[in-house]
Amino acid sequence: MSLGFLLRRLLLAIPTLVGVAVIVFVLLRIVPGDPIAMLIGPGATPADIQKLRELYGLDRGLLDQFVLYVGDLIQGDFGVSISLRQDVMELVLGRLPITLELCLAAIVIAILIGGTLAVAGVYWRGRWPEAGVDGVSGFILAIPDFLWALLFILFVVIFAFSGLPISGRLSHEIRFDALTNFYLLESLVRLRFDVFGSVLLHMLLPALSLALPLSAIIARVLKSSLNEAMTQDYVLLARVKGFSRIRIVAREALRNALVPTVTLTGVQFTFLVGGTVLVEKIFSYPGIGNMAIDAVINRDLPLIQGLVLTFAVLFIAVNLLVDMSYAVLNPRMRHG
Amino acid sequence: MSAILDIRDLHLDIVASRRRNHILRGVSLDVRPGEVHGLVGESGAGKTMVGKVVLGIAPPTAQVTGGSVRFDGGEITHMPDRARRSLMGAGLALIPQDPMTSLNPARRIGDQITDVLRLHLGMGAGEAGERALALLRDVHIRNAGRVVRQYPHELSGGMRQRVLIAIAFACRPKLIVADEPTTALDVTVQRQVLRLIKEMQENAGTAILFVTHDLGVVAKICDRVTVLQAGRVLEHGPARRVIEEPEHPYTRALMKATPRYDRPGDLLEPVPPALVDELNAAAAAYDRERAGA
Amino acid sequence: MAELAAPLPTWRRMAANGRVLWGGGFLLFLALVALFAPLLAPHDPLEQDLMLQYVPPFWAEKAEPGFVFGADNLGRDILSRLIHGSRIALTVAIVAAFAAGLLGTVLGLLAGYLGGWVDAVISRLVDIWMAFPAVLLAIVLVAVLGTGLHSVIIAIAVIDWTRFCRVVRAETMAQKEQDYVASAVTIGLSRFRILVREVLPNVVPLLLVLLTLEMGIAVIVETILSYVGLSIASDIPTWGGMISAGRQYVHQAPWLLVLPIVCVVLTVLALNALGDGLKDTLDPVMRK
Amino acid sequence: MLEAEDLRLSLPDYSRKPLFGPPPLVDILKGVDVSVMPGEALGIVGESGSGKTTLGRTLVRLYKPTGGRIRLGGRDITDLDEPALRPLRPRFQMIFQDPQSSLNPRRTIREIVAQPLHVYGMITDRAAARRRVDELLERVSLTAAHADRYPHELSGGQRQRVGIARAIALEPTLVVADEIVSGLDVSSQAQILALLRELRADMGLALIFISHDLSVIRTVCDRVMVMLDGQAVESGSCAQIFAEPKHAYTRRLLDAIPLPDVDPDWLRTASIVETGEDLRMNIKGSIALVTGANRGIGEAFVAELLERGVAKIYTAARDPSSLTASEKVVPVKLDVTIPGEVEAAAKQCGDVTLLINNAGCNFNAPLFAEDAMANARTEIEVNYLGTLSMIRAFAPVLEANGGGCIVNMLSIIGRVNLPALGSYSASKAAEYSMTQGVRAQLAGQGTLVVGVMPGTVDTRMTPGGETKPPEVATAALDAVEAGQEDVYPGGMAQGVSQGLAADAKAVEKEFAAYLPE
Repeated sequence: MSLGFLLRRLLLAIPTLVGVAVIVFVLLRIVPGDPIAMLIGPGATPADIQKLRELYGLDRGLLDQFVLYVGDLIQGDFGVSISLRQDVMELVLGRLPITLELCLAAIVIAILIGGTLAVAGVYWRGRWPEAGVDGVSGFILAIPDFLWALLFILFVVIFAFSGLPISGRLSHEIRFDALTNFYLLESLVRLRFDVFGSVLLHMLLPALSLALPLSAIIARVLKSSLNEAMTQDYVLLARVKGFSRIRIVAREALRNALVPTVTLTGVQFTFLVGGTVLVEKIFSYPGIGNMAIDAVINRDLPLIQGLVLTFAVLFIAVNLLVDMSYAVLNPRMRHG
Repeated sequence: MSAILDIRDLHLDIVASRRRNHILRGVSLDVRPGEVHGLVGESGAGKTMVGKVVLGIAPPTAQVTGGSVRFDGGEITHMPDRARRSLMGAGLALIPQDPMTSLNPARRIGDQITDVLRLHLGMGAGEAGERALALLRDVHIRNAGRVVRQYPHELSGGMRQRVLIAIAFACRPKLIVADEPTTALDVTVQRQVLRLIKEMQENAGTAILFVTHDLGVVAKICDRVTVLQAGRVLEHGPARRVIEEPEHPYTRALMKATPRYDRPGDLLEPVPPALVDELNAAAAAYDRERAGA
Repeated sequence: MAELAAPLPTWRRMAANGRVLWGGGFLLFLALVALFAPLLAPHDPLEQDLMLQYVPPFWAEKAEPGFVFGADNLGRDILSRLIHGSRIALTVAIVAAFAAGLLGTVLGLLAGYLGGWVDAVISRLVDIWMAFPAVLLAIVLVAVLGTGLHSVIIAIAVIDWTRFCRVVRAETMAQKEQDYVASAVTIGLSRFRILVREVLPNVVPLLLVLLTLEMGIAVIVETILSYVGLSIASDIPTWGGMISAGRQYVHQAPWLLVLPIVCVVLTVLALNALGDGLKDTLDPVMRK
Repeated sequence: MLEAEDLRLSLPDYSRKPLFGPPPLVDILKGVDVSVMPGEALGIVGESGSGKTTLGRTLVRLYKPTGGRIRLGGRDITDLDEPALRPLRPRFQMIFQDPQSSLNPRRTIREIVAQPLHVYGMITDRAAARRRVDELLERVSLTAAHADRYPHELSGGQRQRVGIARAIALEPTLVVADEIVSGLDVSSQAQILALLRELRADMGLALIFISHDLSVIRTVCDRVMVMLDGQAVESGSCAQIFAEPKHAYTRRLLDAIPLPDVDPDWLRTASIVETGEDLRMNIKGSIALVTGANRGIGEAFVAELLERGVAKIYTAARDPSSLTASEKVVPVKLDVTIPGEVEAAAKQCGDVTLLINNAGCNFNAPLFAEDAMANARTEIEVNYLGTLSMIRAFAPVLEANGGGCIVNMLSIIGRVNLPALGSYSASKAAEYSMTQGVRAQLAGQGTLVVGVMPGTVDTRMTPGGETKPPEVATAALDAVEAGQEDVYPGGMAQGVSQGLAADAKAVEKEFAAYLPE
């Protein structure tokens, strides 16, 4: 892997981030409706309103506001949330671990389900399991994450399945004085298996909702690239060498099929992260996605800004990881 | 001397979306131990399919509808997969057509040679590694020690074909199917590779079924030749006889259609359409007769 | 080989493809339902009758005749609301997908065909767009623009043009390398004419497939926006709005949630099937 | 008719793009002359990578050359833009290698053939268009029944006929045909070649026929040009070139063609070892030692090596104080004529994979100069013995490091004596001969041995020389990466080497004119 390649990708991320910041600024300054008006009761005097406008810098010209905004961003200052009256950076960083843990759980589930389906489909090529895999993945794919979330809730409600929680992150009966917001990790380190189990259980349905559509995509892409790889000349040669089918799939085809799969999974993973916005809301899961919807409804400009930028950084990081994984998978990328 | 490969009256159809195409119409040929047997024909003649049937890698849409393929005395036409796998490598091997796509891009050259040694000859990693180096030296790769650590994309086309030849000869098979092994190469490299194949073949005493469309290549490397057209054998015999005094009008026509720089006076004569029509009609008549029978 | 039989014309291959048939058939059915909604709906979708609150659908014991799928928390007829909801879903699907497709295709064609700085600028723009969480951006956009059909359509087009742009750019670049483009140059066609007359027709099949898939996405995004209460005015029935209400009353009347979800899923399934079917029938012109 | 002079084309190589700035350029065409008379058929032959296809496309101005001129019927079309070219296009047409890709899959054969006619307004009404297309199809032995088919419904030979019909629709005077029979069976190939001959006779077409197959070229062409690595190594009438090829490469190409004659010797006489190509190495990440690094070409080598991402360079000179150290540059004190220092260097630089023998001396004197004997002794001492002792010391080092590469800085006047520098010439000739021997000896251990033979280089030794030091370094390192064994940087060196291959005696006579004053 050439360091230059990575460095170039990193540098390219900078203008992307700047672009995101500019668009967020423009978008949020043309909001009709005064966020300040929502912030205070009907009894406030014009002087009070004016004071608040000055506090949030909303009384200046657009250009001044932009300069101020960029300057703040560079210093890592995202401002103060209007609705929650806390530092945005603190708020977001506080909740981010919750969403990160959820997304990681989701991608693990998605890879497990998708990978199993794909390999099964390729191994039993041309027989009924393959058609079954195609049908199942097509069906899963047609239902977006938030509908899965609702369907799971429906399922739990109809069958009165009380064992599966459908809201929150940790059972109210458990007391856990966390040092960080990485409950899953922290409970493991501190050997609080009651906490670990409860967090995992609360995470199950939201993570599954997020994972299912991605798992279907992984199943499809991996299966078709495996099938494609299985028609290559080097696979033919491996057959002539006398290797068994399972060994050919594993040794010859899999690694070559992973490159397109990883590319697509990377892009789709960002959609999964974006999906937390609704899924967390539906399951009252206290991550940054949930926070985002409230921020929009409350027209909490600084908070929206902070959250959108956080998501953008997250997405760019995922894409960088994907780029790096190419080098591991494809020897041709290691030089040059 | 009994043949190492004996194909008798082989019939094969391709069945795709309810249509049945006859590809091989009663092909018979035999390859004797230690000879290079040319199987020559134009595209669509079915020559590649013969090689695939021998190796057991015909596509799933292909159906053998008659005849037999015997290898080293044993019937292998409808051999089950598992039994065939033990035959591959050690008994039968392939030199493929396209060196650019026939090596796995994600695996080192060394691993792609040692895996077959370990599978069939039961060698350990160290022994197989040594043997791979020796094989690469046999195919006149000068820097074998470095090449085993490289990936296919780091080698030129000619080098890759040398590696593939090394793989084919790795387990000293009795028969190698060479499927247009030099078609994808430049002429200067082609000559080197042809010589290499001949040298390896003579040293190991291996028989080769050499599939090609090029009468020039046949003339240079083959001991005997079978000419195929529309899935039927038109003529066969010693290479010198077929090249110098072709019996069948089609073979003669092919010779006349082949351009040669040393005879600028000769005008190229395309294969007469009437002859092609006649042969196709004969093939169709054969199909009808067989369907009726 | 003997003379090849002429392959079936494209439309015949489509008609023979099962996925095209069921996807297209279902969409045609949906379009007719939407078109004749006022005639087909047994009740006024807005008519409230608290006597009918939570009437269950026909399979339950306490079902009310005339209310096949029951009634909601305000006693409105579910079936009528579903029928009327199809109008918004289809309108958004068609208009938004075409808007996104037009924007993305034009930019993608230009980027892929012209290359150079045009490509650099457009590609950078796509990168920036891809760095936004789509759902959140849609919600923010509608919040900014104000609710309404227009806002929903604009939001979807503004967000999803990148899907078209990326794919069309890549395909255009691939087509540009084909020799038929070089040969068009040698017979004197102008740059613009080559793009429109030679390259574009070869991109169209892919575009049709993308468009179909995008319509499915538009249906989903509209549902999401309705669900968070940011789509259309609340007095117009939408599937997303019904899902949102269903979530609220899920403990009292679970079927309120089931039925609109089924509608959304069926529509998306049909669109995906049509897209996949088109991919199979339009693609194999010759790429062997 | 069509004339091209010193045609050059460089394309950016994106695989070697640096972190910032534009990607480096690769020379595809390195100064090619082409000329075709009206009605004449010129064959261009070469193997893959020779630049023959690029040349064809440049001649019809699908590419804009980066150097040289193209004239069509006396008019300079090198710099014309597309709209200005358009009125001229009907006069020179092209048939492409792959008819699958060159016919728009979404148009019928009729539309494809009629298109050029419409563009140039050569037909007015539909009936006339129909007639003309039918006529053209008949001309290439297709029937009207093919006209309403799509390209993918035809066979390869039939598609190629459509390509021909379209090319002749505008009644051009020149057609460039690029490998148009390479994908076809011999029987279709013979038909297409026959058709091409007929068309030439009927229409008085001039033809540029590009192919990898000399046999095919012989059946179609009057003249032939042989290309190798972006240059024409030989050109002349078919009769002459096929009878007595002058250039070694042309001979090699001819010998490699398998004629359909049974000939057991043909295989036996083939070379079995590949040429240097398989020994090529990547400069990036390698560890180099450059002797004579404090001057002219040596400095250029160091700069170019750093540019290409070398991991470390030992810069050697008699006086290391003239060298500057940096993170990647390690100065070494080394006089190649002192055995002890050479041995010490081999110990100190045990990780070298690329040895560049650049140190040399030149007294710039003829053989009969006053100090000639002393000068000659020193020149042999440094140029021959010094280089040999370096190679003897470093060969085991290179072998231990996986083969590696040796670059010897020779000179073109080592190949033919320049009397004004007679003594230096002779020392370089000795070094040249030694390079060949070393190459043979070290091939077995996987070491590539590159001989660099520039003309005059603009250094302190020969100020105002034709070639600049960085050009020499670039050419030498390109050769290392391409596995090329001999390299001749600069026009003079190339001219001389081609001259030597063609007629060595003539070059000697030419050089004899440069007597010392």
